[in-house]
Amino acid sequence: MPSDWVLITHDRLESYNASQLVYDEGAGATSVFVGTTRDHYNGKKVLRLEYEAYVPMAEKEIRLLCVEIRKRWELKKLAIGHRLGVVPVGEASVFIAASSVHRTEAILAVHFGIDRLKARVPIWKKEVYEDGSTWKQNAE
Amino acid sequence: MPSDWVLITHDRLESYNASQLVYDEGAGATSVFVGTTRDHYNGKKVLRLEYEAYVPMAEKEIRLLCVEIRKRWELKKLAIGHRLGVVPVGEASVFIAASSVHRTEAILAVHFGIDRLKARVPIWKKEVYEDGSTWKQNAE
Amino acid sequence: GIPGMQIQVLFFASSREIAGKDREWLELEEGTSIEAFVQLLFTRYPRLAALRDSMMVSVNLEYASPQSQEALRHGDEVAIIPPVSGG
Amino acid sequence: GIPGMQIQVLFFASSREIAGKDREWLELEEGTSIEAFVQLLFTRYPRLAALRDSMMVSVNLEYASPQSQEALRHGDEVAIIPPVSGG
Repeated sequence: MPSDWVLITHDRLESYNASQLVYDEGAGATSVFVGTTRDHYNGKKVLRLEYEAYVPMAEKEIRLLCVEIRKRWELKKLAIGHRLGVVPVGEASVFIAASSVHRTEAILAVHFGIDRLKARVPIWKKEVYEDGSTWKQNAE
Repeated sequence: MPSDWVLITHDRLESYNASQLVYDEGAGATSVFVGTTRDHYNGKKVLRLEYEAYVPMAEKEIRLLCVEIRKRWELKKLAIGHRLGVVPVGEASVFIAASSVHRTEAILAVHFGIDRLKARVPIWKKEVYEDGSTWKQNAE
Repeated sequence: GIPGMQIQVLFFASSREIAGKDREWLELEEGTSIEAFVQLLFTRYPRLAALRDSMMVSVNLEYASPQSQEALRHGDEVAIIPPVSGG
Repeated sequence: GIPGMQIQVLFFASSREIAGKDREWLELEEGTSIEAFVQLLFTRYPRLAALRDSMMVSVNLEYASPQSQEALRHGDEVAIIPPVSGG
């Protein structure tokens, strides 16, 4: 089983080139999803998001997710990064990247991966507005 | 209707940062697909791919594809680039990037986009092996 | 007295703000179930009960139902997991 | 004689290699259909007929069926489109 690149960090995810992390000479396809802080949530202007995690469990759940993804799709490489702490508007909070021989595997793996990560991994996001803040609940 | 970024070029696509091309403060999600030349096709070692296009029609078809994608999914920005000429192993021949408020739109738009591009846009790929070459036919 | 056991509970996100702390050690009777432990936390921090229908718990990094009858053991690390919102 | 019209045909990929050129102008009878034009090309370049069941054509950048009965017009640009393989 190839090893997967997993990182939970307080640093900027922009330091990492997600496509390069999953580069493989045998791959014809690379799929990347990046989640960023957007400027509005529910019609309110957002100043920033603040993420916290149950770090050891989040790492374990992301590793399990990698195993689950690889059971479903034949991939070359797989990388998942999540940022914690304050994430200003326009900066990335999460990315998932996968490479595969053909395109379908990488695309479906990334789609499934971000859905499962949002549903299962113990990470929480607080939305900070000009007039207060609220803990978000993933429901999309 | 926001304008889409479309490019058919003989230059390296690595000069472009696909995520940045679709950056939008209002977007919470960015999805990118990159197709690269892999080192083997049908079990044979590949030296390079050579792409040619019916350029004005390929540009027109990609523009139509952008319109079709935007009819189906609410996107912030959309970018499609395709390289022509020799593409060595490991380098990108195509990318599609989309940004949207929520993740599903960008992910499905990119998936649909690469499928349709491969099915409809008049671009052809020749696989060059050590012992000859063949024109590929998309069938995946 | 009844022999006791030490359980560490971790609070995150809204549960952390309600508890006013991110972790504490509690002494429980041997054999206390996950459900009984969660009820005890609702008594200790009444506003936590607002999470009753949406929260999960974990025991030693494994998800568990807050209604689980499974017994906790000395040294277990239990986390209160409000609805997650990563990504 | 019958009034003629000039049609430009473009060849790509395998059809370009078969024709040995990437474009040429051909003179046709007025009212020649797309299908008749394609048949003429198969006569002119017999190996092109290998693409009969897989190729498309385009007329002025619009896809058309090689079996179309639509008439070509003077100055039309017709392209032979072997199975595409972009991406």
